[in-house]
Order: sequence, then C-alpha cells, then structure tokens
Amino acid sequence: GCGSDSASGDSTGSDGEVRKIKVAYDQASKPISWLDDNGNPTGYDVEAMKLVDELLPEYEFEFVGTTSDDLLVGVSQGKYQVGVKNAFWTEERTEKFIYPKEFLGLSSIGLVLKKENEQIKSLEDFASAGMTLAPIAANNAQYTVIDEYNQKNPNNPVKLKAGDTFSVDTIQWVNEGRVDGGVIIEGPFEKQVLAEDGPYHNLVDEVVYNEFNVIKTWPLFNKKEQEFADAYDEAIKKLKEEKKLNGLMEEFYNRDLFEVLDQVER
Amino acid sequence: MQKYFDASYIWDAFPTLIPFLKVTFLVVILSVLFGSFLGFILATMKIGKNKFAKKIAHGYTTVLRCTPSIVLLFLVYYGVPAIFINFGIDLNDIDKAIFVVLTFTLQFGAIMSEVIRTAYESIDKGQYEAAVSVGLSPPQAYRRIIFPQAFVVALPNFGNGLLELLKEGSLAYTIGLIDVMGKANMIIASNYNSHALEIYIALSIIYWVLSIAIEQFFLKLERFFSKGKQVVKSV
Amino acid sequence: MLQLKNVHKSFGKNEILKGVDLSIDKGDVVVIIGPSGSGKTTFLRCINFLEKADQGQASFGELTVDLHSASKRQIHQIRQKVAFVFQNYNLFNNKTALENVTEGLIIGRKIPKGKADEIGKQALDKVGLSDKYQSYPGELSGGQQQRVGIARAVALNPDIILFDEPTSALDPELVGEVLTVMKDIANEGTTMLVVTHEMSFAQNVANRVIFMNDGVVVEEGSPHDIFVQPKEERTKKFLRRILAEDYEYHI
Amino acid sequence: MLQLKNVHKSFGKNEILKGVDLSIDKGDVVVIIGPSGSGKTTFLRCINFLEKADQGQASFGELTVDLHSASKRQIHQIRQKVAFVFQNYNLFNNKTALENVTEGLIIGRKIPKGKADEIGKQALDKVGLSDKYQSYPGELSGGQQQRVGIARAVALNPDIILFDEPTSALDPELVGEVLTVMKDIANEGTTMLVVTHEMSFAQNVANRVIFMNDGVVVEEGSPHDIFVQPKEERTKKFLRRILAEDYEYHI
Amino acid sequence: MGIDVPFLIDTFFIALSGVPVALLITIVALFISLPLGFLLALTRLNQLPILNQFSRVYVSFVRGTPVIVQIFIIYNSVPLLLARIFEKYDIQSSVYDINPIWYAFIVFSLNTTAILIEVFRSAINTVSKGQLEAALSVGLTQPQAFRRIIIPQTLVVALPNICTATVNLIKATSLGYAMSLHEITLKAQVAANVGYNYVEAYIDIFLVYLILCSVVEYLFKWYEKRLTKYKIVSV
Ligand SMILES: Nc1ncnc2c1ncn2[C@@H]1O[C@H](COP(=O)(O)OP(=O)(O)OP(=O)(O)O)[C@@H](O)[C@H]1O
Ligand SMILES: Nc1ncnc2c1ncn2[C@@H]1O[C@H](COP(=O)(O)OP(=O)(O)OP(=O)(O)O)[C@@H](O)[C@H]1O
Ligand SMILES: [Mg+2]
Ligand SMILES: [Mg+2]
Repeated sequence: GCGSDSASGDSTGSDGEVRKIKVAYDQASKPISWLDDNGNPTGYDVEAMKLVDELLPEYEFEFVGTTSDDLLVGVSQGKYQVGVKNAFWTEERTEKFIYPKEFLGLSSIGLVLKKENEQIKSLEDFASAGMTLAPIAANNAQYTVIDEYNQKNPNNPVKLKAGDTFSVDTIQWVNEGRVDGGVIIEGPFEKQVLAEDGPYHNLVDEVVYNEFNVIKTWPLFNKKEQEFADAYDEAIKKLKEEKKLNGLMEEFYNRDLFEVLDQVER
Repeated sequence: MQKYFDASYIWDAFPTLIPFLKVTFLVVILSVLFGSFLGFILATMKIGKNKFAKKIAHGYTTVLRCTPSIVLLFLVYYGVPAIFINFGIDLNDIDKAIFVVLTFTLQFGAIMSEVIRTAYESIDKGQYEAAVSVGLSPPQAYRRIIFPQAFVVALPNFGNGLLELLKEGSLAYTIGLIDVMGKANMIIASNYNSHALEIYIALSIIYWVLSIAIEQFFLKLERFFSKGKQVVKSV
Repeated sequence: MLQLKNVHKSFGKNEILKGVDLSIDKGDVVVIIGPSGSGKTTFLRCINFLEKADQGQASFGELTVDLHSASKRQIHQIRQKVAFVFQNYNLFNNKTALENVTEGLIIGRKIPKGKADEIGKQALDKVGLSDKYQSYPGELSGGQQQRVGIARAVALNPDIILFDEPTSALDPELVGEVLTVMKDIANEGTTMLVVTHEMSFAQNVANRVIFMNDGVVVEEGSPHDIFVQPKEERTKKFLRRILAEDYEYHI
Repeated sequence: MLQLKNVHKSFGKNEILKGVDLSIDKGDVVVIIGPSGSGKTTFLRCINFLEKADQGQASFGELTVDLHSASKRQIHQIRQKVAFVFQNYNLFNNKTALENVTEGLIIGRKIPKGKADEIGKQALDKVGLSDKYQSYPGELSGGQQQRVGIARAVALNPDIILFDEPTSALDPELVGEVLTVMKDIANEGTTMLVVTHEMSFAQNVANRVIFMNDGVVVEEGSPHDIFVQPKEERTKKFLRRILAEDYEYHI
Repeated sequence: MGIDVPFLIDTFFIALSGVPVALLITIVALFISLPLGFLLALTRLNQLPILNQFSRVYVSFVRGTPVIVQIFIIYNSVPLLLARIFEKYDIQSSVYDINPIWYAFIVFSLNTTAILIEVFRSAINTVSKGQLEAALSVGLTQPQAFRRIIIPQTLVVALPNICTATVNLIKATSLGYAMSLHEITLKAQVAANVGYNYVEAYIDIFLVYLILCSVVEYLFKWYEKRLTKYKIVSV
C-alpha cells in the first residue's frame, strides 16, 4: 500500500494544526483550469477551489499543475489529495475516487456545426443525419458523454473516435469540412468565436454552437480523503448559498449555468 | 488556407517558447551526465567476466529498450516514492524535475551501455597489449590508450542518443513539468486549441536548429579527437 | 641473463607449449624459427605475460618468478625489463610517433617529459625517423610504423627486446628498411629474441638459432649448425620448404 | 589476342599511367614488375574497367573498345573474357568456396546450377581444395583463400586472367602453395598477366617480363633479358634493391 | 490505491487487440523505408548532387524534431493541401474520408527512412569495395552484384541497428493515438476512461509493449544468427 497519510496526512482540524492539501489541476484546459501567462493557476475550477480553501482554515491548498493523465493516476494513488479537471460522474469512477456530495461546477456541452446545419439540435439528430464527429481525447469527459449516449441508443449511434486534445482543433475542422461536427464545451466556444478578440471571431457567421446538455462537474478525491471531502461539501454548499460561484461562471464562461440547474440530469 | 494559417503566431511563439529551453536543457544535461555514468557501469558489467553481472546488464537493457518512455516515467514518478515511503521517507514533495531526470537517466544508461560496449570492443586488443608491454599498468593503459580511442568511436552514437533524449525530454510535460514542448501545449491551450499548427511549426524550428547545432558540434568534436585515427583504415 | 624453464601453455584442450626451455646471455641475438602454429608467438607472449602460462619459471638476473602465479608487482617489474615489438606494429593510434615512444617513459617509468622527449627523439633518430616526430601512425608507411615500434622498444632501454615477426606485415620493399634497423641495434649489443621468417637475417645477425615445432624446441645451435648441417629430420624438412623458392631462383 | 594501346589515367592532377602499350598472345605468361606506385595495379584495373581510363583502346580478338567511352554492354562483354585475381582475395564473405566459384557462372553466365557446380568443383579440385567446397572464406587460411580466388577466375574459362600481386598478402609458407597452383595453370596454356614481386616465379614461369616505372613501360623482354642483362639504369637499380636480401643470404 | 484486477486482465486483452494496428504500421513503414533508406544511403555515399543535399536536409529535420510534432504537422496540413489540389483538379472524392492510418504510414515511413539512411550508410561503408569489384570481375552486372553480394553483407552489419529502429518504431506507433488510430495505447486509455482506471491501463500498456518488443528483439537476434553463419568462424 501506498498512501499519503503516514507522513503528510496528520489528522485534520485538531489543535488548529493546518494540513497541506495538494490540489492537482489540468494546466492546459482553458477556461476550466489553466496556468496563466504569469505562472498562476486560474480557471473556474481552480478559482472555485480557492474559495473553498478560504472557508477551510484547517486546510491549506497547494495547486499543482499537471496533465489529465497524471492527475488521475496521481489522485488515485495519493500523490495528490484532490484533482479538478472538469470531471463528469460515472458509476465506475466512484470505485476509484470519492465523489463528494456537492458538485463543483456546471458545464454546457454542445455541438459545433456549420451554419447550414443549424437545425441539428441533439445527438439524436446528429446521429440520424449520419454526420461525422471530430475525435475526442480518450481521457476527456466529453468522450464518456457520447459513449453513454451510444450505449443507450445502439440503433442510432454517433460515430465516435478517440484522439488527442492537441491535434484536434475542433472549430477549424468543422469549418474546413474535415468533420461535420464536434463536441465542445460552451466556454471555449464563447472565447474563440463569439468574443471580439477570439482567434476564430472571423468564423462567427460560419459556425454555430448548439447546446445539448448541461452537466455537473466534480472534484475527484483520493479514496482516503473522506474527511476532507466532507469538509469540502460543507464549504461549497455555503458558497452556493451565497451565490459566490455564479460570478465565477459569468467570468469564465460568460454565462451563469446555475440558471438552468433544474434541467440538469446528472 | 490563409484563413486559418496565420504566420504571425509563429513569430509570436518564439519569445514565449525560448525561455523554456532552460528546463529542457536542465533535464537533458543532467540525464546525459548521470545516464552516461550508469551506462559506463552497465557496459563494464557486460564486458567483464562475471556471468551474473552480464545477464543483469543485458536484461536491464532489453527491458528498458522495450518500455515506452511514458510508462517508465509513470513507473518512476509513482513507483520510486512508493518504495521510499516504506522506509519512512516521503518523496512526494520533491521537485518533479528530479523524477524526470531519473527516468531519462535510467533510459539513457541503457542506450549508452550499448554504445560504450561496442566502442570498447572496436578497439584492437593489441593497443592494450602494446601499452602494458611498454610498462604501463592496466589502469594506465585504459586511461591513456583505450578510452581516448573508444571515445572517438562512441561520439557519433552518443550524439544520436543526445538528440533522441532532447526530443523525448518533451515527455516531462506529462507529469506537469513545463519545458519547451509543454509550453507549446500550453500556448495552444490558452488559444483554446486554435492555431496549433503555427505553434508546432515554431516548436519544430527550435528543435531543428538545436539539433543541427548539436550535430555540428559533435562533428567538430569528432574531427578534433580523431586526429591520429586514419590509421585504422590503412592497416 | 634471461632463463626460461619448462614453459607450458594450453588453450582449452590444445597444448601449445609443451615445456620450453631457453637461456639467453647478455648481448645475445637469438632467432626462433619454426612452422606456423608451432607456438613461437605464444612463447614470446608468455615471457611478457600477455598470455598467462600454465606452468614455468622465468629468471631475470636475481629476479625469479613463476610464470603462472606471478603477482601484479612482479609482472610489472618484468615488463619494465622486457620490450615487445609486434608483428602488426600496434602503435597507439591516438599518439604521434614521438608520443608513442615517450608514453612508456613518462607514464610507466615516471621520467620527466623533457628528458623523455630527448630519449624519444634519440630513439627515433636511430631508426631514421628524425623528420616524423609529429606524425600520427596513420600518416606513416608500414615500414615507418614498424620502425617507430622498434624505437618505442629501444627507448625503454630494456634488458631484452622481443620481436614477433617484425617484418611479415610489410611489403617486400619495406622489409629491408626494418631489417637494417634491427641489424644496427643488434650490433650495438642489445639483447634480442626474434621470431622471424627472414632467413638472411637469421644467418647474418643471430648468434643462436632455435627451431621450434609443435610446442617444443627441436634443435638449437649456431646459424651454421642449423642451416647448413641440421641434425633433425623435421628441421631439414622445414628448411627445404621455406627456402625452396629462393633456391630455385638462384640455381 | 589482347592488345592495349596508349592507356592514360590520372587521379586528380596526378598522371599515373602515361600511355602504356601492351600486346599479349594466346598462351603468354607476362609478368609486370616495378616499384611501388608505378601504376601496375592501376593498369590492370583499367583493363577490367574497375578503373575508367582517360584514354586508350583495348582489342580482344575482333572486339575493339575505347577504354574511356565503352558502353555498358561492351564493358560487360569484356569482363566476360577477363578474370581478375585480387591481392587481398576479395572472396565473397557470404558465400561458400563453391558458391564463390559458381556465382559468376550461374548469375553472370546463366549456366544451370547443376552444370555450374560441376565446373566449380573441378576448378577447386585443380587448386587442391577438394575438401573445402562448403567452407566459408572465414574458415580458410590465406593460401586457401587465394586458391579459391584463382579457382573462381579459372572456372570462368576466360581468355585471360589478370593477377595483382596474388601472393603479397600471404605469409611466407603460404606463398609457395599459391605459386605452385599458378605455375600449373600456366603450364596448361592459360594466358596470364601477372603483377608480382616473386622473382623466382617471373624467372621460371614467365615468357615475358615488363618493367614499369612512373606510369610507363621502361623495358620489356624475356626473363633472362631483364634479370641478367637489363639495359636501362632504372631497371638495374630496382633489381639491385629488391634482390638485395636474397643475394646477401646466398653469398 | 488498490488494483482492479479483473479490469487489469480485461484491459490487457483490449490493449492486446491493438497489436495488429501497431504491427501493421510497423510493417508497412519498414516495407517502404528499408529499400528507400538503402537507396538514399547510396545517393549519399555516391554524393549525387541534388539527392544528396536533399537527403541531408531531410534526415536532419526528421531526426531533429519530435515525432508527435511531425504527426501533427502532417495530420493537419496534408488534408488542407490535398483538399486544394482535389478542388483544383475537380477530383470527386473527399479528402476527409481517408483513413488516418494512411497518415500514420506516411509519418512513420518518413521517420524510419531517415533513421535507416544513417544505419545503412555506416553499414555499407563496412563492406569493402573489393567485394563489388570482385563481383563485377566475375561478370555480374551492378544490380546483380548488389542483390547477391553487397546487400546480404550490409544487412548483417545493419541488423542490430535495424532491430533498435524497429523496437523504437513499435513504441512510437503509440503516438498514433493522436490520429485516432486504434492501437495499443489508445485502446487501453479508452477502456480506462469509463472508470478512470489509469494505473491498470498503464500497467497493461507496459506489459503489451514489453512482450511485443521482446519478441521482436528475439526474432531479430535469431535471424542475425542465421545470417551470420558465415561469420562465426572468422572471429
Ligand atoms: N588465444 C588463443 N586461443 C586458442 N588458441 C590459440 C590462441 N592463440 C594461439 N592459439 C593456437 O596456438 C597455436 C600456436 O599459435 P602461435 O601463434 O603461437 O603460433 P606461431 O608459431 O606463432 O605461428 P605463426 O608462425 O603462424 O605466427 C595455433 O594452433 C593457434 O591456433
Ligand atoms: N583511387 C585513387 N585515387 C588517387 N590516387 C590513386 C588512386 N589509386 C591509386 N592512386 C595513386 O596512383 C599511383 C599508382 O598506384 P598503383 O596502385 O597503380 O601502383 P602500383 O604500381 O600497383 O604500386 P604497388 O606495388 O605499391 O601496388 C600511386 O601513387 C597511388 O597513390
Ligand atoms: Mg606467430
Ligand atoms: Mg599495386
């Protein structure tokens, strides 16, 4: 067994002793989490966790930037106590990680399409039209979403391919016609296309974003960190009640997804 | 194509990328240093008479050659602290760069052991015999006669290994250590994955220039050290 | 001055030397002849510990050592007294002619560089290479390389120089060049043990000729004894074969 | 049968052959001697197009070609008529002795394998290697390798065989072995052009000796003419030097 | 941390099912680059004017830049170029229906060719010119001489390095995931994603490559022994 609580894991909260927590984040996943040009971690997930830190005096967070693969291995192994990477929930994953009771954020997920295909509103439409989909990184939550859809609709599946984050520039691929559509989170689409200074603002009349789902995203806790996860729950609950997270949403996603929370299935 | 391809991204990338060469260099230089040392020890085991040591060294080389670097990196990054924790030593807080260097040291050692072994074996046994026959002690014979000649033979392959390492070094990014390759990925991420082609072109130019420089440097070294070398052909 | 007793050596199951004795006095020039594979090279190499004999003693003046179990120190001591000239020269490829000669002096004997250079230059002058101090082996002809090899041995001022077929890797025109140098050195009184196929050298320079066959000394004596009136049948047969061509031409 | 006219060849600015003429009749054994660097090897190589001459003609019976501008077909035709025995054997390392001999027959001449094997075995028998058909070059002694080289040339049944110092890479005891084979082949009436330093062979076997120096033929004649009463000063000087040792010994 | 053993076993076989793709890429790449590398090595040795320069630049670029960057550049720019060409000549097929494995063939063939040029260049140098001359002198044509005498001997010398190149190639095919190729790494990672079983996935990847590469290495050693039967005695 490898674990962290022999050396660094002195029990929490007692005698005002402050426990150090390593929070791993995907450092190249703007705007959810990334390392900015000044070398500071930021993004919705990161900033939300910073707020959590403020409410937990008995814990001190240290943010460790890394890649998604390492984050998953590292949190499950105990090198990091918690990790944020816009993770979605699946039954199987609860075997490996503690999912807390309270989610961390919301993610609007949708299809990027050419203007002329605007009428495609859902995965069903997309699949029925026999369209091709840009590859999605295998370790990306979006992959799971499509995969689950396919499991549920074996008669009308989407053509799903795994690929690499960096080699696929979804919006460009769609525009080029290399694929008919791509799955994307709303945030990046906003920043790339809709924003005045976005790198693909010139395509603003060529491509559209059609949301098909809003999904809760979660921090992943190491299996031994139940106590800490409970503390997190307390804190994040308070933040939600105080509407502190809504501002972060606006800031990073240009949209407050809490407004559609009642429609969220998972 | 102009619509997507914007050369200005290439120019803009250079000043951002170049400072991160520091990390690349650090990793490469340290790994080469320690890796050559390890390779030397392994080569000695292979050349020596001890059958057991021979088997170990050859087995080590096979396994390391067959392990993808990324797997090795994870094995080291998670395996080594896991071992040390049993002795009550916590390595989780030490710098990531150390694990990266350790990984490449292990790998480079395997490659270098073969380079050194073949270089050593290419030197005629007569050179050693002549050296001891003029009264040099065996260690003196190795130091003054065998090694300088083996060094020249090993140089080109050493250069190849170095170039290979330089490129593999980009793997460090997987565990979050940001070198040039990592920085390029982060620039792309901060552009929301757009204009990646331009950034990668800038990156490949940097790598290319670097390896040409290294290649030339090694050619010069080779020429410098092989002064007396034409002999071998004429005999 | 040098005595060798009962030298035995096997490679695997092959017994190559089956008890060879030899005694050389100061100033002697002894030539060993014999068919290919008879163990001549192996014998020379055993004297210098380039090959470890299975059995046998060597005495250099006072110093007597066991060829099989000599200590590192003893080996080093003997190598200081013995120099070796190799068939294929074995010059240090990474050193100039002069450095080849001085290497053993500076590193092996701890003679200061200045003094060693002086000795080295003298030795090279002696073999007629005054203008080649700074040449690397690759820049020298075969004959010149072998002359550097001889200078390297001479400079050490050893008690005895062992030559293993010093001319057989040379082409005919270069042979003369090397033999002349060897003759000069012999005339200066250097003790030499020479394995060679050059019968003219054996006839003119040696004061003793040894015929070896199949790991034993078959016959030894003055050049006249061996070449003109050999006693053993094996010796006669060998000489007939090796001299055949030359005779043929001159008849 | 073979005529060469006005062969010129330069390497860079160095003119190596300065117009060499030669005419050989069927059954002739011609020996070329001359100092190192005089262009003997280069001349042989030009005949076989291993080196492209700058100028010159070759006539084989009917066929006359320009050495500089011969077409691929002509070159191939001539190579079928001429065989070459190399100084350092140049046996195909990856082929057995027999395969070395049959390679040119099967692939070059398109002779069926069965027939080629038969010819190859005969040729190897002729040079005394009946028991080495299946040996690789690495398993043969120098003398045996050179004999395979000769068998390889003989088996092609060429109009002429060119030998470039076929014995100079051999050690003294193996020289005899090869020279004997060459003598036998000469006695069978094979036309031969031989570069060699073996004076006894030249004396006994050649019916013509050519002395080359500095890219030109200085003198030619019967062995007696050249060795006993050479006319040119340069020839005399060369002979004195190369024969010096042998004389010394026999005096 | 706890290893999910059933998952480990299942995924091992999933990863194993990626072996055919990895092998296909490897074999196609070798099939193209062995002859091509040999020919280009000859042009370099013979200093053919334009080809020589070309292959120098080519080798230096390919060896100097990371494979993943090359993949990226090819994968993203070739379709753009092709699309324009198709458009111009009115070719009625979609560039984007091309199976990505074709890009893998291109990238890995280009890469392996560059490495093999260097391997062959040094190997051809070890075969003495006399072998060619002897072959010509017994009446073989130049192509015959190469096929029957020079190439077999070159191959023997080159084989250990070709083995290294092949093992590296197999490992490098894992980068095919960037082109959505269903090879070993991608399959294992996709399987891992559902339950985030990355530790198990990497162990499986490790095992599959270790087995695959060891087998390849073993085959090469065996073949080398067979090829060198003529060499054994001469040592
Ligand atoms: N290292 C070795 N291992 C096995 N056998 C050896 C070794 N060295 C020499 N021999 C064998 O020992 C025998 C004698 O070799 P040696 O070189 O002493 O003969 P030589 O008299 O010098 O012959 P030559 O005149 O050909 O040089 C040969 O049969 C040789 O094959
Ligand atoms: N490929 C080459 N390039 C440049 N110079 C060459 C080449 N081949 C031979 N030479 C030069 O041509 C001259 C004649 O060489 P060649 O080999 O024909 O002489 P040779 O008479 O055969 O001498 P030897 O008896 O030493 O073999 C020499 O000075 C040599 O340096
Ligand atoms: Mg010997
Ligand atoms: Mg010649």
